[in-house]
Amino acid sequence: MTVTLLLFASYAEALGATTLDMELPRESTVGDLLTAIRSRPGADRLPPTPLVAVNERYANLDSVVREGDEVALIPPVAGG
Amino acid sequence: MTVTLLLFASYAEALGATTLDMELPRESTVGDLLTAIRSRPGADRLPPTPLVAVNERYANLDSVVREGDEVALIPPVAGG
Amino acid sequence: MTPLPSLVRAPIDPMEIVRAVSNPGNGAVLLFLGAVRQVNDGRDVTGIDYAAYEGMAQRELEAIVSEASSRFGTSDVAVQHRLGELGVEEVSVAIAVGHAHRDAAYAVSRFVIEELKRRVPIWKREHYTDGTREWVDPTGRASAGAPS
Amino acid sequence: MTPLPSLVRAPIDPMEIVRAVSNPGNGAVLLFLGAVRQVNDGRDVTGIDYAAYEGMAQRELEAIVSEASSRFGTSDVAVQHRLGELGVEEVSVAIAVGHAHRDAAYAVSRFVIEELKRRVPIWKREHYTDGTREWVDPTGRASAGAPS
Repeated sequence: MTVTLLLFASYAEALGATTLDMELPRESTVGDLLTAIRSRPGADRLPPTPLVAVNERYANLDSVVREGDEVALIPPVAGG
Repeated sequence: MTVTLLLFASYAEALGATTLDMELPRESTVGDLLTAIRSRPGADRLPPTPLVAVNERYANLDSVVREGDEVALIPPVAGG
Repeated sequence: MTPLPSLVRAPIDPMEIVRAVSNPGNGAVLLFLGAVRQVNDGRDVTGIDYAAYEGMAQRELEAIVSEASSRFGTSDVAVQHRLGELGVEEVSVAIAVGHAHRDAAYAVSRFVIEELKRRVPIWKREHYTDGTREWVDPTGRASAGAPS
Repeated sequence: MTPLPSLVRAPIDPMEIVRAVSNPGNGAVLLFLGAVRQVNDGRDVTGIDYAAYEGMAQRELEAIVSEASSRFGTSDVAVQHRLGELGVEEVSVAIAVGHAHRDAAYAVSRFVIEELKRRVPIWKREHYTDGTREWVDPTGRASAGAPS
Protein backbone atom coordinates (compact mmCIF):
# COMPACT_ATOMS: atom_id res chain seq x y z
CA MET A 1 0.00 0.00 0.00
CA THR A 2 1.02 3.62 -0.47
CA VAL A 3 1.08 6.28 2.19
CA THR A 4 2.08 9.89 1.74
CA LEU A 5 4.85 11.04 4.05
CA LEU A 6 5.14 14.76 4.74
CA LEU A 7 8.39 16.34 5.88
CA PHE A 8 8.87 19.82 7.29
CA ALA A 9 11.55 22.29 8.29
CA SER A 10 14.83 20.61 9.33
CA TYR A 11 13.50 17.15 8.45
CA ALA A 12 12.66 18.26 4.91
CA GLU A 13 16.19 19.64 4.64
CA ALA A 14 17.70 16.43 6.00
CA LEU A 15 15.88 14.18 3.54
CA GLY A 16 15.87 16.65 0.66
CA ALA A 17 12.12 16.33 0.14
CA THR A 18 8.82 17.67 1.51
CA THR A 19 6.67 14.75 0.31
CA LEU A 20 7.55 11.08 -0.15
CA ASP A 21 5.24 8.34 -1.39
CA MET A 22 6.14 5.30 0.71
CA GLU A 23 5.33 1.70 -0.23
CA LEU A 24 4.58 -0.38 2.86
CA PRO A 25 3.09 -3.81 3.60
CA ARG A 26 -0.54 -3.74 4.85
CA GLU A 27 -0.90 -3.60 8.66
CA SER A 28 2.26 -1.55 8.95
CA THR A 29 2.65 0.71 11.97
CA VAL A 30 4.21 4.11 12.43
CA GLY A 31 7.26 2.26 13.80
CA ASP A 32 7.53 0.21 10.59
CA LEU A 33 7.35 3.40 8.56
CA LEU A 34 10.14 4.95 10.60
CA THR A 35 12.26 1.83 10.01
CA ALA A 36 11.61 2.08 6.25
CA ILE A 37 12.75 5.71 6.23
CA ARG A 38 16.07 4.84 7.86
CA SER A 39 17.51 3.58 4.56
CA ARG A 40 17.04 6.98 2.87
CA PRO A 41 20.03 9.27 2.45
CA GLY A 42 20.00 11.98 5.12
CA ALA A 43 17.87 9.92 7.51
CA ASP A 44 20.80 9.77 9.91
CA ARG A 45 20.05 13.43 10.67
CA LEU A 46 16.65 12.50 12.09
CA PRO A 47 16.34 11.74 15.81
CA PRO A 48 15.89 8.04 16.74
CA THR A 49 12.15 8.42 17.27
CA PRO A 50 10.75 11.59 15.76
CA LEU A 51 7.23 12.78 16.54
CA VAL A 52 4.70 11.51 14.01
CA ALA A 53 1.20 12.59 13.05
CA VAL A 54 -1.26 10.43 11.11
CA ASN A 55 -4.00 12.37 9.33
CA GLU A 56 -3.15 15.54 11.26
CA ARG A 57 -3.22 13.92 14.72
CA TYR A 58 -0.26 12.94 16.87
CA ALA A 59 0.26 9.17 16.72
CA ASN A 60 2.32 6.56 18.57
CA LEU A 61 4.88 4.07 17.30
CA ASP A 62 2.30 1.27 17.35
CA SER A 63 -0.43 3.25 15.56
CA VAL A 64 -1.50 1.35 12.43
CA VAL A 65 -1.12 3.13 9.10
CA ARG A 66 -3.68 2.61 6.35
CA GLU A 67 -3.69 3.00 2.56
CA GLY A 68 -3.99 6.67 1.66
CA ASP A 69 -3.12 7.95 5.13
CA GLU A 70 -1.23 11.23 5.36
CA VAL A 71 1.68 10.65 7.69
CA ALA A 72 3.88 13.53 8.82
CA LEU A 73 7.17 13.65 10.68
CA ILE A 74 6.97 16.54 13.11
CA PRO A 75 10.25 18.28 14.02
CA PRO A 76 10.40 19.91 17.47
CA VAL A 77 7.78 22.64 17.22
CA ALA A 78 8.82 26.28 17.62
CA GLY A 79 5.69 28.36 17.19
CA GLY A 80 4.90 31.53 19.11
CA MET B 1 -2.53 75.83 62.52
CA THR B 2 -4.60 75.10 59.41
CA VAL B 3 -4.46 71.97 57.33
CA THR B 4 -6.47 71.25 54.23
CA LEU B 5 -8.49 68.06 54.38
CA LEU B 6 -9.53 66.44 51.09
CA LEU B 7 -12.50 64.12 50.86
CA PHE B 8 -13.37 61.84 47.97
CA ALA B 9 -16.12 59.57 46.69
CA SER B 10 -18.30 58.11 49.47
CA TYR B 11 -16.47 60.14 52.17
CA ALA B 12 -17.19 63.39 50.33
CA GLU B 13 -20.84 62.36 50.17
CA ALA B 14 -20.88 61.44 53.85
CA LEU B 15 -19.47 64.78 55.02
CA GLY B 16 -21.08 66.89 52.28
CA ALA B 17 -17.76 68.46 51.27
CA THR B 18 -14.70 67.74 49.15
CA THR B 19 -12.40 70.16 51.00
CA LEU B 20 -12.37 71.23 54.64
CA ASP B 21 -9.97 73.66 56.28
CA MET B 22 -9.27 72.19 59.71
CA GLU B 23 -7.92 74.16 62.69
CA LEU B 24 -5.63 71.99 64.80
CA PRO B 25 -3.12 72.52 67.63
CA ARG B 26 0.52 72.37 66.55
CA GLU B 27 2.11 68.88 66.80
CA SER B 28 -1.20 67.25 65.95
CA THR B 29 -1.14 63.78 64.43
CA VAL B 30 -3.31 62.10 61.82
CA GLY B 31 -5.09 60.45 64.76
CA ASP B 32 -5.88 63.85 66.29
CA LEU B 33 -7.24 65.03 62.97
CA LEU B 34 -9.51 61.99 62.73
CA THR B 35 -10.78 62.71 66.25
CA ALA B 36 -11.50 66.32 65.25
CA ILE B 37 -13.51 65.18 62.25
CA ARG B 38 -15.73 62.96 64.39
CA SER B 39 -17.81 65.93 65.56
CA ARG B 40 -18.85 66.82 61.99
CA PRO B 41 -22.31 65.85 60.78
CA GLY B 42 -22.10 62.71 58.62
CA ALA B 43 -18.83 61.56 60.20
CA ASP B 44 -20.66 58.56 61.65
CA ARG B 45 -20.69 57.19 58.08
CA LEU B 46 -16.88 57.01 58.04
CA PRO B 47 -15.16 53.81 59.18
CA PRO B 48 -13.48 53.94 62.63
CA THR B 49 -9.99 54.36 61.12
CA PRO B 50 -10.08 55.42 57.48
CA LEU B 51 -6.93 55.36 55.33
CA VAL B 52 -5.17 58.72 55.31
CA ALA B 53 -2.60 60.30 53.02
CA VAL B 54 -0.46 63.31 53.93
CA ASN B 55 0.91 65.25 50.97
CA GLU B 56 -0.05 62.44 48.57
CA ARG B 57 1.59 59.64 50.57
CA TYR B 58 -0.10 57.05 52.76
CA ALA B 59 0.37 57.96 56.41
CA ASN B 60 -0.18 56.31 59.79
CA LEU B 61 -2.27 57.40 62.77
CA ASP B 62 0.81 58.72 64.56
CA SER B 63 2.17 60.66 61.56
CA VAL B 64 2.61 64.32 62.53
CA VAL B 65 0.67 66.91 60.52
CA ARG B 66 2.20 70.31 59.76
CA GLU B 67 0.83 73.73 58.84
CA GLY B 68 -0.15 73.76 55.19
CA ASP B 69 -0.13 69.97 54.78
CA GLU B 70 -2.61 68.46 52.39
CA VAL B 71 -4.32 65.63 54.23
CA ALA B 72 -6.68 63.29 52.42
CA LEU B 73 -9.08 60.64 53.66
CA ILE B 74 -8.86 57.72 51.24
CA PRO B 75 -11.97 55.56 50.83
CA PRO B 76 -11.39 51.93 49.83
CA VAL B 77 -9.84 52.21 46.40
CA ALA B 78 -11.63 50.69 43.43
CA GLY B 79 -9.52 51.42 40.37
CA GLY B 80 -9.03 49.10 37.44
CA MET C 1 9.60 54.64 25.86
CA THR C 2 7.24 57.45 24.89
CA PRO C 3 5.84 58.95 28.09
CA LEU C 4 2.06 58.79 28.22
CA PRO C 5 -0.28 60.51 30.66
CA SER C 6 -1.30 58.01 33.34
CA LEU C 7 -4.75 59.54 33.88
CA VAL C 8 -6.95 60.46 30.93
CA ARG C 9 -10.52 61.59 30.36
CA ALA C 10 -10.73 60.70 26.67
CA PRO C 11 -11.13 57.07 25.52
CA ILE C 12 -7.95 55.01 25.92
CA ASP C 13 -6.22 53.93 22.71
CA PRO C 14 -4.85 50.45 23.55
CA MET C 15 -2.49 50.38 20.57
CA GLU C 16 -0.86 53.62 21.69
CA ILE C 17 0.00 51.93 24.99
CA VAL C 18 1.32 48.88 23.15
CA ARG C 19 3.49 51.06 20.93
CA ALA C 20 4.92 52.75 24.03
CA VAL C 21 6.45 49.43 25.15
CA SER C 22 7.63 48.34 21.72
CA ASN C 23 11.31 47.42 21.62
CA PRO C 24 13.32 45.12 19.33
CA GLY C 25 14.55 43.22 22.40
CA ASN C 26 11.03 42.24 23.49
CA GLY C 27 9.87 38.75 22.54
CA ALA C 28 6.63 39.18 24.46
CA VAL C 29 4.18 42.04 24.83
CA LEU C 30 1.20 41.78 27.11
CA LEU C 31 -1.74 44.17 27.12
CA PHE C 32 -4.26 44.07 29.95
CA LEU C 33 -7.52 45.93 29.49
CA GLY C 34 -10.05 46.45 32.24
CA ALA C 35 -13.52 47.16 30.93
CA VAL C 36 -16.91 48.12 32.35
CA ARG C 37 -19.03 45.00 32.82
CA GLN C 38 -22.73 44.97 32.15
CA VAL C 39 -23.41 43.06 35.35
CA ASN C 40 -21.60 43.35 38.69
CA ASP C 41 -22.55 41.42 41.83
CA GLY C 42 -25.79 40.47 40.12
CA ARG C 43 -26.89 44.06 39.41
CA ASP C 44 -27.33 45.45 35.89
CA VAL C 45 -24.83 48.24 35.30
CA THR C 46 -25.38 50.94 32.68
CA GLY C 47 -22.12 52.78 33.27
CA ILE C 48 -19.47 53.81 35.77
CA ASP C 49 -17.89 57.07 36.73
CA TYR C 50 -14.31 57.04 37.92
CA ALA C 51 -12.89 59.68 40.24
CA ALA C 52 -9.37 60.01 41.59
CA TYR C 53 -7.17 61.91 43.98
CA GLU C 54 -5.33 62.88 40.84
CA GLY C 55 -1.95 64.03 42.10
CA MET C 56 -1.56 61.04 44.38
CA ALA C 57 -2.96 58.58 41.83
CA GLN C 58 -0.39 59.75 39.29
CA ARG C 59 2.37 59.48 41.84
CA GLU C 60 1.33 55.96 42.85
CA LEU C 61 1.00 54.80 39.24
CA GLU C 62 4.47 56.11 38.48
CA ALA C 63 5.81 54.40 41.60
CA ILE C 64 4.24 51.08 40.59
CA VAL C 65 5.74 51.30 37.09
CA SER C 66 9.11 52.13 38.56
CA GLU C 67 8.92 49.25 41.07
CA ALA C 68 7.88 46.83 38.32
CA SER C 69 10.73 48.00 36.11
CA SER C 70 13.45 47.51 38.67
CA ARG C 71 11.99 44.29 40.06
CA PHE C 72 11.57 42.53 36.72
CA GLY C 73 14.28 44.16 34.64
CA THR C 74 12.35 45.97 31.95
CA SER C 75 11.74 49.64 31.27
CA ASP C 76 8.86 48.83 28.95
CA VAL C 77 5.88 49.26 31.23
CA ALA C 78 3.01 51.65 30.49
CA VAL C 79 -0.25 52.19 32.32
CA GLN C 80 -3.19 54.44 31.66
CA HIS C 81 -6.37 54.82 33.70
CA ARG C 82 -9.45 56.62 32.52
CA LEU C 83 -11.52 59.02 34.64
CA GLY C 84 -15.02 60.36 34.15
CA GLU C 85 -18.12 58.64 32.80
CA LEU C 86 -17.74 55.32 30.98
CA GLY C 87 -20.33 53.15 29.30
CA VAL C 88 -20.48 49.36 29.28
CA GLU C 89 -17.55 47.74 27.42
CA GLU C 90 -15.47 50.92 27.57
CA VAL C 91 -11.87 50.47 28.70
CA SER C 92 -11.14 51.83 32.18
CA VAL C 93 -7.50 50.78 32.45
CA ALA C 94 -4.80 49.62 30.05
CA ILE C 95 -1.48 48.12 31.10
CA ALA C 96 1.15 47.22 28.51
CA VAL C 97 4.34 45.35 29.27
CA GLY C 98 7.18 44.41 26.95
CA HIS C 99 9.86 41.95 28.00
CA ALA C 100 12.41 39.67 26.41
CA HIS C 101 10.55 36.67 27.84
CA ARG C 102 6.90 35.90 28.39
CA ASP C 103 7.19 34.59 31.98
CA ALA C 104 8.37 38.00 33.11
CA ALA C 105 5.85 39.84 30.92
CA TYR C 106 2.97 38.01 32.63
CA ALA C 107 4.51 38.60 36.07
CA VAL C 108 4.92 42.34 35.46
CA SER C 109 1.41 42.71 34.07
CA ARG C 110 -0.06 40.95 37.08
CA PHE C 111 2.07 42.96 39.50
CA VAL C 112 0.92 46.27 38.02
CA ILE C 113 -2.81 45.50 38.02
CA GLU C 114 -2.74 44.04 41.54
CA GLU C 115 -0.79 46.99 42.95
CA LEU C 116 -3.05 49.42 41.10
CA LYS C 117 -6.13 47.84 42.66
CA ARG C 118 -4.50 47.77 46.08
CA ARG C 119 -3.18 51.29 46.47
CA VAL C 120 -3.97 53.79 43.69
CA PRO C 121 -6.57 56.28 44.96
CA ILE C 122 -9.21 55.85 42.28
CA TRP C 123 -12.87 55.22 43.00
CA LYS C 124 -15.78 54.10 40.91
CA ARG C 125 -19.47 54.72 41.16
CA GLU C 126 -21.70 52.27 39.37
CA HIS C 127 -24.86 53.41 37.65
CA TYR C 128 -27.70 50.91 37.79
CA THR C 129 -30.71 50.39 35.53
CA ASP C 130 -33.04 51.69 38.27
CA GLY C 131 -31.29 55.08 38.10
CA THR C 132 -29.39 54.76 41.38
CA ARG C 133 -25.61 55.21 41.69
CA GLU C 134 -23.31 53.73 44.29
CA TRP C 135 -19.64 54.04 45.17
CA VAL C 136 -18.09 50.59 45.02
CA ASP C 137 -16.29 49.29 48.09
CA PRO C 138 -14.34 46.20 47.03
CA THR C 139 -13.23 45.52 50.61
CA GLY C 140 -16.34 46.01 52.64
CA ARG C 141 -14.03 47.52 55.27
CA ALA C 142 -11.39 50.19 55.77
CA SER C 143 -8.42 50.55 58.07
CA ALA C 144 -5.91 53.17 59.11
CA GLY C 145 -2.34 53.38 57.92
CA ALA C 146 -0.77 52.46 54.63
CA PRO C 147 -2.23 49.42 52.86
CA SER C 148 -0.21 46.35 53.83
CA MET D 1 -17.24 36.02 18.44
CA THR D 2 -16.19 36.87 14.90
CA PRO D 3 -14.29 33.90 13.47
CA LEU D 4 -10.76 34.83 12.39
CA PRO D 5 -8.30 32.76 10.37
CA SER D 6 -5.84 31.13 12.76
CA LEU D 7 -2.94 31.20 10.27
CA VAL D 8 -2.17 34.32 8.25
CA ARG D 9 0.55 35.55 5.94
CA ALA D 10 -0.25 39.27 6.17
CA PRO D 11 0.71 41.31 9.25
CA ILE D 12 -1.46 40.59 12.28
CA ASP D 13 -3.80 43.36 13.40
CA PRO D 14 -3.81 43.06 17.20
CA MET D 15 -6.92 45.19 17.62
CA GLU D 16 -8.90 42.94 15.31
CA ILE D 17 -8.11 40.04 17.66
CA VAL D 18 -9.09 42.13 20.67
CA ARG D 19 -12.39 43.09 19.04
CA ALA D 20 -13.09 39.41 18.38
CA VAL D 21 -13.20 38.74 22.14
CA SER D 22 -15.12 41.87 23.07
CA ASN D 23 -18.23 41.19 25.11
CA PRO D 24 -20.18 43.34 27.58
CA GLY D 25 -19.78 40.61 30.20
CA ASN D 26 -15.98 40.79 30.12
CA GLY D 27 -14.31 42.81 32.84
CA ALA D 28 -10.84 41.81 31.65
CA VAL D 29 -9.29 41.44 28.22
CA LEU D 30 -5.75 40.17 27.81
CA LEU D 31 -3.74 40.38 24.62
CA PHE D 32 -0.50 38.45 24.27
CA LEU D 33 1.80 39.32 21.39
CA GLY D 34 4.85 37.30 20.47
CA ALA D 35 7.38 39.29 18.45
CA VAL D 36 10.63 38.66 16.64
CA ARG D 37 13.55 39.53 18.92
CA GLN D 38 16.68 41.16 17.63
CA VAL D 39 18.88 38.80 19.64
CA ASN D 40 18.25 35.14 20.46
CA ASP D 41 20.65 32.92 22.39
CA GLY D 42 23.30 35.59 21.95
CA ARG D 43 23.07 35.72 18.14
CA ASP D 44 21.94 38.78 16.18
CA VAL D 45 18.72 38.00 14.33
CA THR D 46 17.62 39.94 11.25
CA GLY D 47 14.37 38.07 10.70
CA ILE D 48 12.53 34.78 10.99
CA ASP D 49 10.54 32.67 8.61
CA TYR D 50 7.71 30.61 10.00
CA ALA D 51 6.47 27.43 8.35
CA ALA D 52 3.64 25.14 9.40
CA TYR D 53 1.92 21.87 8.73
CA GLU D 54 -1.04 24.07 7.97
CA GLY D 55 -3.96 21.67 8.19
CA MET D 56 -2.77 20.19 11.45
CA ALA D 57 -1.69 23.53 12.91
CA GLN D 58 -5.17 24.93 12.30
CA ARG D 59 -6.74 21.87 13.84
CA GLU D 60 -4.50 22.06 16.92
CA LEU D 61 -5.09 25.79 17.36
CA GLU D 62 -8.84 25.24 17.19
CA ALA D 63 -8.55 22.37 19.67
CA ILE D 64 -6.56 24.54 22.10
CA VAL D 65 -9.14 27.35 21.87
CA SER D 66 -11.92 24.86 22.45
CA GLU D 67 -10.14 23.26 25.43
CA ALA D 68 -9.44 26.69 26.93
CA SER D 69 -13.08 27.71 26.48
CA SER D 70 -14.56 24.69 28.20
CA ARG D 71 -11.91 24.58 30.92
CA PHE D 72 -12.14 28.23 31.93
CA GLY D 73 -15.73 29.04 31.00
CA THR D 74 -15.37 31.66 28.31
CA SER D 75 -16.04 31.56 24.59
CA ASP D 76 -13.98 34.69 24.04
CA VAL D 77 -10.64 33.28 22.98
CA ALA D 78 -8.94 34.16 19.70
CA VAL D 79 -5.54 33.21 18.38
CA GLN D 80 -3.71 34.08 15.21
CA HIS D 81 -0.26 32.94 14.10
CA ARG D 82 1.64 34.44 11.23
CA LEU D 83 3.56 32.43 8.61
CA GLY D 84 6.23 33.51 6.12
CA GLU D 85 9.02 36.01 6.52
CA LEU D 86 8.98 38.42 9.46
CA GLY D 87 11.36 41.22 10.38
CA VAL D 88 12.50 42.17 13.87
CA GLU D 89 9.68 43.52 16.09
CA GLU D 90 7.00 42.05 13.83
CA VAL D 91 4.23 40.13 15.60
CA SER D 92 4.34 36.35 15.08
CA VAL D 93 1.44 35.38 17.30
CA ALA D 94 -1.50 37.16 18.93
CA ILE D 95 -3.73 35.66 21.59
CA ALA D 96 -6.72 37.58 22.92
CA VAL D 97 -8.85 36.45 25.83
CA GLY D 98 -11.93 38.05 27.31
CA HIS D 99 -13.34 36.95 30.65
CA ALA D 100 -15.56 38.29 33.38
CA HIS D 101 -12.60 38.17 35.79
CA ARG D 102 -8.90 38.83 35.37
CA ASP D 103 -7.63 35.73 37.19
CA ALA D 104 -9.24 33.54 34.58
CA ALA D 105 -8.19 35.82 31.70
CA TYR D 106 -4.53 35.44 32.71
CA ALA D 107 -4.92 31.68 33.15
CA VAL D 108 -6.52 31.23 29.73
CA SER D 109 -3.90 33.38 28.00
CA ARG D 110 -1.10 31.41 29.59
CA PHE D 111 -2.75 28.09 28.78
CA VAL D 112 -3.11 28.98 25.11
CA ILE D 113 0.46 30.17 24.57
CA GLU D 114 1.97 27.22 26.46
CA GLU D 115 -0.13 24.67 24.56
CA LEU D 116 0.65 26.42 21.29
CA LYS D 117 4.36 26.18 21.96
CA ARG D 118 4.06 22.56 23.06
CA ARG D 119 2.02 21.01 20.28
CA VAL D 120 1.15 23.21 17.29
CA PRO D 121 3.25 22.12 14.29
CA ILE D 122 4.87 25.45 13.44
CA TRP D 123 8.58 25.91 12.90
CA LYS D 124 10.81 28.92 12.71
CA ARG D 125 14.07 29.53 10.91
CA GLU D 126 16.14 32.39 12.22
CA HIS D 127 18.13 34.59 9.84
CA TYR D 128 21.43 35.81 11.26
CA THR D 129 23.52 38.85 10.40
CA ASP D 130 26.18 36.60 8.81
CA GLY D 131 23.62 35.48 6.20
CA THR D 132 23.06 31.99 7.63
CA ARG D 133 19.65 30.57 8.47
CA GLU D 134 18.84 27.89 11.01
CA TRP D 135 15.73 26.00 12.06
CA VAL D 136 15.22 26.54 15.78
CA ASP D 137 14.95 23.49 18.03
CA PRO D 138 13.67 24.71 21.40
CA THR D 139 14.04 21.24 22.91
CA GLY D 140 17.41 20.08 21.72
CA ARG D 141 15.78 16.65 21.47
CA ALA D 142 12.81 14.86 19.92
CA SER D 143 10.76 11.85 20.90
CA ALA D 144 8.13 9.57 19.43
CA GLY D 145 4.43 9.68 20.24
CA ALA D 146 2.21 12.59 21.14
CA PRO D 147 3.85 15.34 23.24
CA SER D 148 3.20 14.62 26.89
